[in-house]
Amino acid sequence: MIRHLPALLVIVPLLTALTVSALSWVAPRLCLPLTFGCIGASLASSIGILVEVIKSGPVVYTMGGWSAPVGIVYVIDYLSAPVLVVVTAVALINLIASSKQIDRDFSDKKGTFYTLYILFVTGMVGIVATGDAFNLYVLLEIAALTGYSLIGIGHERAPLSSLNYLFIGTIGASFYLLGVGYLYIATGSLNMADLARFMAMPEHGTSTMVMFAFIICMTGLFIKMGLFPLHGWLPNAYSYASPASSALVAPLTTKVMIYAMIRVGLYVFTPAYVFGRLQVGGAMVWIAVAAIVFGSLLALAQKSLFKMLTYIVIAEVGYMVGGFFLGNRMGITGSALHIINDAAMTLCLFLAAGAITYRTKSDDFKDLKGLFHQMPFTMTAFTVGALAVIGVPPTCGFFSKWYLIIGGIQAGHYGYAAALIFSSLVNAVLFFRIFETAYFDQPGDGKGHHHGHHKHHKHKNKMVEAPVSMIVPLMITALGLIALGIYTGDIVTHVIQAAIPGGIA
Amino acid sequence: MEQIFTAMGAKYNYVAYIILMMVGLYAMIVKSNLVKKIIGMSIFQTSIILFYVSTAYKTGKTIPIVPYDAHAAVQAADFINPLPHVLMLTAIVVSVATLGVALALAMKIYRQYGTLEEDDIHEDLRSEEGKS
Amino acid sequence: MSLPIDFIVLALVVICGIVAISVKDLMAAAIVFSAYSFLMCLSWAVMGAVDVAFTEATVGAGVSTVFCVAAVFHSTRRTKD
Amino acid sequence: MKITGLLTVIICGALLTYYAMDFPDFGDGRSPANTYLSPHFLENTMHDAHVPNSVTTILADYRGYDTMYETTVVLTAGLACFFLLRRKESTSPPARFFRHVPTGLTLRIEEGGKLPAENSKVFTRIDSLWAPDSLIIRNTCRLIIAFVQLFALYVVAHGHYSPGGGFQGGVLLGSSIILFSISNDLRRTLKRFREKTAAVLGAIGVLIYSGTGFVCLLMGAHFLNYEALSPLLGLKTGDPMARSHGIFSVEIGVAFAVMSVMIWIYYNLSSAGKHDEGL
Repeated sequence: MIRHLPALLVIVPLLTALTVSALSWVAPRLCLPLTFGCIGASLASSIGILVEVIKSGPVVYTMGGWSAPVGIVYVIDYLSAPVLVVVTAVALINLIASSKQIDRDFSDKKGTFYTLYILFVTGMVGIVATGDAFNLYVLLEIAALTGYSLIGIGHERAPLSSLNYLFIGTIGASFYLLGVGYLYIATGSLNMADLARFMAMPEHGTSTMVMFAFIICMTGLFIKMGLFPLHGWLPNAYSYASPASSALVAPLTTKVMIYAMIRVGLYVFTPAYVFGRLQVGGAMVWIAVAAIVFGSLLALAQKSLFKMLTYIVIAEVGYMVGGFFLGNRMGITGSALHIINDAAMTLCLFLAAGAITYRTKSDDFKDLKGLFHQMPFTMTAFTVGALAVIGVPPTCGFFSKWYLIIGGIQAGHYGYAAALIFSSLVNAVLFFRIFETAYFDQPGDGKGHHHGHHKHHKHKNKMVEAPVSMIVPLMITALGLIALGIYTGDIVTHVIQAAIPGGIA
Repeated sequence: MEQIFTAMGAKYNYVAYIILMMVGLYAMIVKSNLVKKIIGMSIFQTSIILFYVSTAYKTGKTIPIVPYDAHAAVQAADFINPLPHVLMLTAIVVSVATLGVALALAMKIYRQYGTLEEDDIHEDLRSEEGKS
Repeated sequence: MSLPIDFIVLALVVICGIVAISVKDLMAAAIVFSAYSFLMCLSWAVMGAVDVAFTEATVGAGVSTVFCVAAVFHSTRRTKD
Repeated sequence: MKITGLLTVIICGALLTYYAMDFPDFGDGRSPANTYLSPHFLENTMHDAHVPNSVTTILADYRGYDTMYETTVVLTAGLACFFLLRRKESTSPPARFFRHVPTGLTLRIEEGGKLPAENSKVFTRIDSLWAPDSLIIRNTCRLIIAFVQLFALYVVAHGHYSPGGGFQGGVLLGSSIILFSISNDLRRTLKRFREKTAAVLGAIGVLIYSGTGFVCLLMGAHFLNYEALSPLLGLKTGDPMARSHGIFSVEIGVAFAVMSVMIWIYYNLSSAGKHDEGL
């Protein structure tokens, strides 16, 4: 069975999703345990594959027994294996944390929610594992369609922002498909490794068609990940969704899209083409700088927790895109490392915000007063997540930022390094503002001082902590942030360094 | 200039796909009615399918169904390229699935706001925010 | 100069596409969109993509139109643009 | 907005046209796309799977993995429409409409009025957005539906030899039920093809597909490698018919899934999620 692990990684969730979908009409009580089981199994098998990859190099699995250019292959190498672990781990932790929330929000449609949840994870895992350019599009659409419906069920403006997301997401996916089509008519192949082989040939290296394929593929992926001028859909979609869905969709979608960008950049178009011939790196880094500055500044202007977090996500996308287009080893290492770290950080912050809204029913800054006394555990985890985003050692955020800044300086992009530091400062201001409100202000301050005072003396020290099923995963994530920071060295030397193809200085 | 026109004459399919794509994109950007936008999105997706199908075409060749004879040698050059057709079957399915989800969302929005015009919805939201 | 059939069909496809997004009645837009899909399917059949054409005839001109009509029926036919 | 939109579109169009000039000419048989991979498919389809329609072979065998997800996309759309739209609470309008069958008269019963019995033969409930009852439409559709379904089965079964296959056949099957629903009404359709049936059958369809692949895996071959099915089918190892049958089983799965999901989406869209009154 070890031989079939890459296939089982996606087949087991798919089969379970179908079973859950059918069972939700017959025996709804079985849905939750099955969902747990299958995502747990995916996590186990992705860890198994990671170990296998570290031990004996990349794994290739042919679907239907047809080898490379003819059939579809799955390639799990040093780059994809850690991302797989992250994707499945995020899904599992979020599932545990939001089971109460799901019960409350979707009581009569739980089975369908679980099915869509697993299908989303299947799509994400497939995107990471696939070695075929067209297969990536199909899986992209699975992940996208489930994402639209998970987001569209939320409150207030959720349907509108979800439809907006659908329009823009469709344009993005279609652009990617068009880019694959251009590559296909230039070379005749769809397999990533095969395409990379073609790219080494001089006639493809100079073809304007291939250049346009690169531009349009990347534009599609940029739209999907929400890079700065194309980010319009992101803040509303993530902040109006139900916390149970946004804590899944927000950490995974953007990061997996950045993974896809790195994959397409390094393993389809090859670094020699992207960084050598095209010379787009400089311009892209400036766009990333704009994204970082813009995201940070707008985060500062927000008045509610979820909105603020979404703008931080936009700034983080800028970090990773910039790091990749620096084109040197340090930058790409930082970028790949930041995919892992940022997924964990975003998960931690979104889970904490979800726990807060579960209790206070609001994520407005006004309603955060005194939360440190009311929800000490949640706020501790939130603090750890915030420190990671700011980049304070020993949390993991520090190390990836370190690599990115060194990369920026090595490449001579001082603007990028400055933007990273600026963003850290803004994040520090942001989060300390929240800590101040949550620690020093008394709940109910402001109006009716006398009346309120009497009331919250009773409430002041009363803990209204979120349920244990939310706290435990949150604490695990927070500890994970520190653990990731401590083991950064191992991750970089054993996994990520091997993922970056030779020839990148 | 004339060169461009002769080149376009040999590639009019590609020109048609670009025009359709732009029509779809225009509808998605400019139109304020949600159903119009959804129709524009479908046009956008079909234009890409047209592009793929055009690349597979070979002048004067037949459809990709080979003779029913296991021993006859097949001259691949006599048949139209089947691979893009397969890819586009998938793309058509994806486009109808997207259409279904988009219409469901549009109906949900109509249920919520009583209108399909995006401008009106945004105006409503703004006046609501002003009130609170 | 004789015009090949696929050129004529493609011209009609483009016209239908433009009409579908510019008519002021959503039901009409749905029906013109159906005509658009059907003409598109014709053009693919001319290009030898029979399977794709078959799918588009059933899905694009058939089921999609029904979905659009259903959605318009339950909301409103009127539109400003 | 209009001007910026138009400008964006024109710039995009000009860029695309400029880069399109590099394309191989339309109908060029010697472009890389037409010479690199596709000859392999055309030349081996009979040898590998004994299926003359090379599109079917690629769809269900060489790139069968894509198609599995394509079917999953359809199921996802069905689930999404259900998830977004379906409402359990009944929001039936205060006045209901009934038809007196022998005379064809329409009755409008106000809220609080006495409703005819559920199983009444004399009165039938009709929709509030009601279209005139037409004998011609009802009977023509009744005639057509049988032929549509027969043709759909032919398309599913004959996908190996002619254009068509599980997907097209499935949509046809689904549209025959949709036609029934349009020509009669949604309640009657729901009695014959319940929502639960549609939902479960959709999942089962995809399960047939992925299950076929999984059986291959259990037989020791790679996922979706239908060759491994030959011992189960009583064929010699390496017989191309194993692949042919594998493709067929997969097509049936696709047909089931697509049929029921199309019907399911129609149910939810046509009644805005209430499942009491259709178009």
